[in-house]
Amino acid sequence: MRREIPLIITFVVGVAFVIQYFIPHSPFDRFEQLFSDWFFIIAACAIWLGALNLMKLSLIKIQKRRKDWQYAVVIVVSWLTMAIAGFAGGRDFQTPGTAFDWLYQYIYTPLSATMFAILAFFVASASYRAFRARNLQASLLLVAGFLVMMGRVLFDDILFGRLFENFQPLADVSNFIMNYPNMAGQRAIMIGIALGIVSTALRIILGIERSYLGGGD
Amino acid sequence: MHFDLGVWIGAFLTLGIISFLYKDNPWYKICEAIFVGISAGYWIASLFWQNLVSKLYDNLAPAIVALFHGQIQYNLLYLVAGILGIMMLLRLIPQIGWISRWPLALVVGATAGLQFINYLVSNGVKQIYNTIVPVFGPVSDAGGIPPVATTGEGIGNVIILIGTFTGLVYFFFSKEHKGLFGGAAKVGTWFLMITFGASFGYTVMSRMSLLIGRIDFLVNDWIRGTFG
Amino acid sequence: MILRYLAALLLLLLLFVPVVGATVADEDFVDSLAVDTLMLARDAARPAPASDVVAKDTPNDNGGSIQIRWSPSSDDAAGKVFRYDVERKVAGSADETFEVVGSTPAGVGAVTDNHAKSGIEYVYRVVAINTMPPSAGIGEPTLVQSYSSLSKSVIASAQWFNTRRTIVLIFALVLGALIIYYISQAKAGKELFIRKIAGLEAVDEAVGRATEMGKKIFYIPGTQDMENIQTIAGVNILGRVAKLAAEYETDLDVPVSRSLVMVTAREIVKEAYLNAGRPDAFNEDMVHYLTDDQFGYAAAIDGMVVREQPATMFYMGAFYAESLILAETGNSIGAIQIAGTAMPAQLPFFVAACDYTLIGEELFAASAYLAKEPKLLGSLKGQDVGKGLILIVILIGVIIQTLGVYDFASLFSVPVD
Amino acid sequence: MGFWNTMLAVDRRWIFLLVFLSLLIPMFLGVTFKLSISPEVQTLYDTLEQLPNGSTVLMTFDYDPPSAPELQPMADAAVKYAFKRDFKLIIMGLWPQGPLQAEISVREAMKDPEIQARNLEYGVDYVNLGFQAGNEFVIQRMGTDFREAFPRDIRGTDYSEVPLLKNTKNFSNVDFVFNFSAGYPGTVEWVQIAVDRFGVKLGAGNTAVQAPLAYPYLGAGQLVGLLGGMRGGAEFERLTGFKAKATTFMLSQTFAHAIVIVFVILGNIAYFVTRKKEQ
Repeated sequence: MRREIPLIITFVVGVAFVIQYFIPHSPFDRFEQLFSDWFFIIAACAIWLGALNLMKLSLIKIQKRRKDWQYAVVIVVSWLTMAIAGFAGGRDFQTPGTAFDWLYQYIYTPLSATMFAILAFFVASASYRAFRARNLQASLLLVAGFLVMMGRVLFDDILFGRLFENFQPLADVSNFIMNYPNMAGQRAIMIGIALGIVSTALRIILGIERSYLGGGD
Repeated sequence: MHFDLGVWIGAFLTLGIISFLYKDNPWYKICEAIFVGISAGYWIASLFWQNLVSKLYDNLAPAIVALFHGQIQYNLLYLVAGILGIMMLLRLIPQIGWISRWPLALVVGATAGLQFINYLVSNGVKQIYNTIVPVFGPVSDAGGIPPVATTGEGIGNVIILIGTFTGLVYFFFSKEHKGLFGGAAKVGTWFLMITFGASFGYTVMSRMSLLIGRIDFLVNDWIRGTFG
Repeated sequence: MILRYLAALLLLLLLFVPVVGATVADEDFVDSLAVDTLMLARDAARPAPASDVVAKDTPNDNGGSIQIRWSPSSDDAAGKVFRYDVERKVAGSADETFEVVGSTPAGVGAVTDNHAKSGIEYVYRVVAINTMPPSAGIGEPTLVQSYSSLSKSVIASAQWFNTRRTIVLIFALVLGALIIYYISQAKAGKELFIRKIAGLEAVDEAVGRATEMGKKIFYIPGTQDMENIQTIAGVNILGRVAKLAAEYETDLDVPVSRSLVMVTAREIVKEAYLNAGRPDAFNEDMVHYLTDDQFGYAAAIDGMVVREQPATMFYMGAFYAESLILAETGNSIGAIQIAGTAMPAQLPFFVAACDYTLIGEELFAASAYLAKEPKLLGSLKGQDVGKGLILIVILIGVIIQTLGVYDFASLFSVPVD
Repeated sequence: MGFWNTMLAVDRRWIFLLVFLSLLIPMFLGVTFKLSISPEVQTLYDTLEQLPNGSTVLMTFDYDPPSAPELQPMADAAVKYAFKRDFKLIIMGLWPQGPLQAEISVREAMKDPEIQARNLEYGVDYVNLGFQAGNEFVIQRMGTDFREAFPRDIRGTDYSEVPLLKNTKNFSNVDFVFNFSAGYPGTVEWVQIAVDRFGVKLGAGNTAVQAPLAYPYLGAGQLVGLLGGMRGGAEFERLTGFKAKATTFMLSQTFAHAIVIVFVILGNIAYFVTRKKEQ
């Protein structure tokens, strides 16, 4: 029973969400929005499981004085600070001037912006390694990447801008690659993904792929 | 000299994260721990107010009030969502934790159903539609098909056709990549490589901008703001 | 041209009215001449009524909507129409008041009334309206209007099938039938050939290497939640990898960024350890939550990677910009990396930084491939036949389109609402 | 040959350092480029110019701090421009952190002495509706009634009690929508719902990664204009006359690109030279 009922739920809900697309009549017309809301509600409950897990592991680390336990203290303290500021702030917890907003502006923002920014370094080092003409395939990768990169910056303006009006050969080549060969590859990938998802979704709805439900007990 | 606590904290955290690029160190570890704690706290508070309160309470409470006045409203359905959420939390009690499979089954079922359709439409049928274009001409105008504007566009259309075709051949799983079929699959991989190269080259600029933003913060907000 | 004459005419009238000294606002003092002038002006400005008003239920919708079309007033082209108002009332009701439900500028002959109640019979009429500039006594521009005859009565209703989506239904049925057919074939014991997928062949070796080196395996099931099917594919593959890890007795670490994924992944890993005959080696905290935040999660993983130096890293699921942050850090410590995603924008980064990358469809085939269960493999065969059909459709389509005799592509258009 | 072998196995931290320097040094040079203006930026600006003073403009901030370096400069310029033209500004976000980014732009604009002199008042001249979860469904709801999607503004005031919103029921009361977008939900959703179903006039600012997805809508007229990435921001700054960060940063960006390109070339030479030697 512990496995059958979930399988039945998956089947019924899965089929219902496939056919709702074709049926404009109520109640099917409301399914998509309703699921979006329900999912957000379930996820908002579930996040407590994750947060408690994070706290549990951090506290164990501190208690057992494992390596780097001091940083676990930092995790616990900063989690509590942010969560308390958020809950105490009430509905308007994000209003400028609140404690939550201050933490957001001066701690959260620089951290996430910097983490995103170090991508610039990684893009540089990855392209140094990957853009190398080892064989035909790698050469195609290199040439396409190189040409598109050249067309994206001011090189046209610098190299040709003073000579000719509206002469942008690098940008033109770059656009051609983006619009045709790149588009072709993207389409093949996209159509393949559509087939893969259709097949995976069917396996899930039919209960053939059921490992996400775990074991029988 | 002008001291701004927020800016100094920002600079401390920014440099801490960047220091990781040299090697792992206590400074980075502190920043990482702060980041994990602060962001986990941020999301739990946000989801509480924006999902549980805004979506569950605000929809359900008026419906329940109306129920006491004898009206049955559509929004009473949110009660089910509330119950499913609580079922999820029952994970915390190991003996009845299995009940959390119900909401999970609902989420997985709905996702499978929705994405089956969404991808079939936007990644499947629409892409097929976009690919079916004349490569030149068209010969007759009986069908009212818009003509191919330039030779460049015609060549481009042929490239798209070949690339899409051979690319899809590459994805065949149940046929060995040998002979003509294997040749087509090989051409398909060439197109995939060009695609990867082009998308990669395309993003380099965008990523550089992000780093410029942080360097600007360090140079202008922090150093010039404090000392200059 | 005509507009200019009209304007001149109105201007003349305007000059004329004060000369006569009439005050229209105060009706008691209006002398007959002024009234006549005003009437004249009104008649001159009044447009001919719109005609042929047709109201019909909006097709393919959930009810509550009626489409109204009409032929424009014969004065429309001459610029004598300022706008059209569409009015409705309940058919046959004694109440003769009409309610405005929409309006359009001149030159437009269609409006959709989205506030009709399903099941109620309505009639519509269209009002052609022109403006008259302010004249003496009337401080504001006045409106002159003429009414069309009533439309036939109409009822808004909801439909049970959206005919514009028929092509999608055909695709869904054909692909579904193919996949189910080949699954049943496989179930019946028919041999199926599946070609080698390099990235998946390498899974064994990658797990084996971690065992030899005595180091951990990191498995990252994407950074999105369970409402993304790539995540579901990612956790399904996790089941296969976890079973291998259990058999090889290698440590597995699954840090996740969503709580629902944590719950699901735990079930899967537990089951895998059970199937491998090592339930005792399973520990719930092998699967642990870090933070929902995209970059907070990436920062934490980066730290874990350089500190714990895993021998093998898997990235299977949906990723955004964090893909390269993770994969470059994994690359820098020399881990074997196998990635798989259906996010086209992130594929190039995985290709650049990982040893093997499952591209799009391969991610969804992976769980079936690794499980080697006939039922699952059958679905791959079904997919392939579907792919073959699509290739044929595209080829035929391009030929017909190039010949130009018939717009074949239009069969595949799915109009937006 | 030693040099090329070293190049091939170069520690990636050297690359990091050079990228960092190539971005840093141009900031002190103070050189700016005279940028040519792309047509899609020009049309966006022209459309804004044609709006009468005092028009109602909705700005939707659909991004978060990590994407701010690309989008904040254009948002800053747009908010300043709106205030100078006395536009009634309604701010919202489909990303949780978007409306907070808008607050940064507003704060930045208030530093401008000319804008300060106008004594703009919250709730009368501009309002921030905050964030609402639900992605494209929020836009859908706004089509009927803004208040249904945003019962309260970011400060918790009831929609009906904000003076600026008294006469704003839905999109038909808005003259222009300006969307700053870093992904989903963003420009694509605004086009598909707000433009296609409710007929709003829409201009957009996108990250460089997102911009190509929006280009088809420009051609079809569903978007009046588009600012793509930092370069789009720089061009918009030049047109509005609020030259700020995007303009000064274009040089850094070009330098960094050059460094990457040089590295790729050197890497390939090293690869061929060392391979030849092995043979």
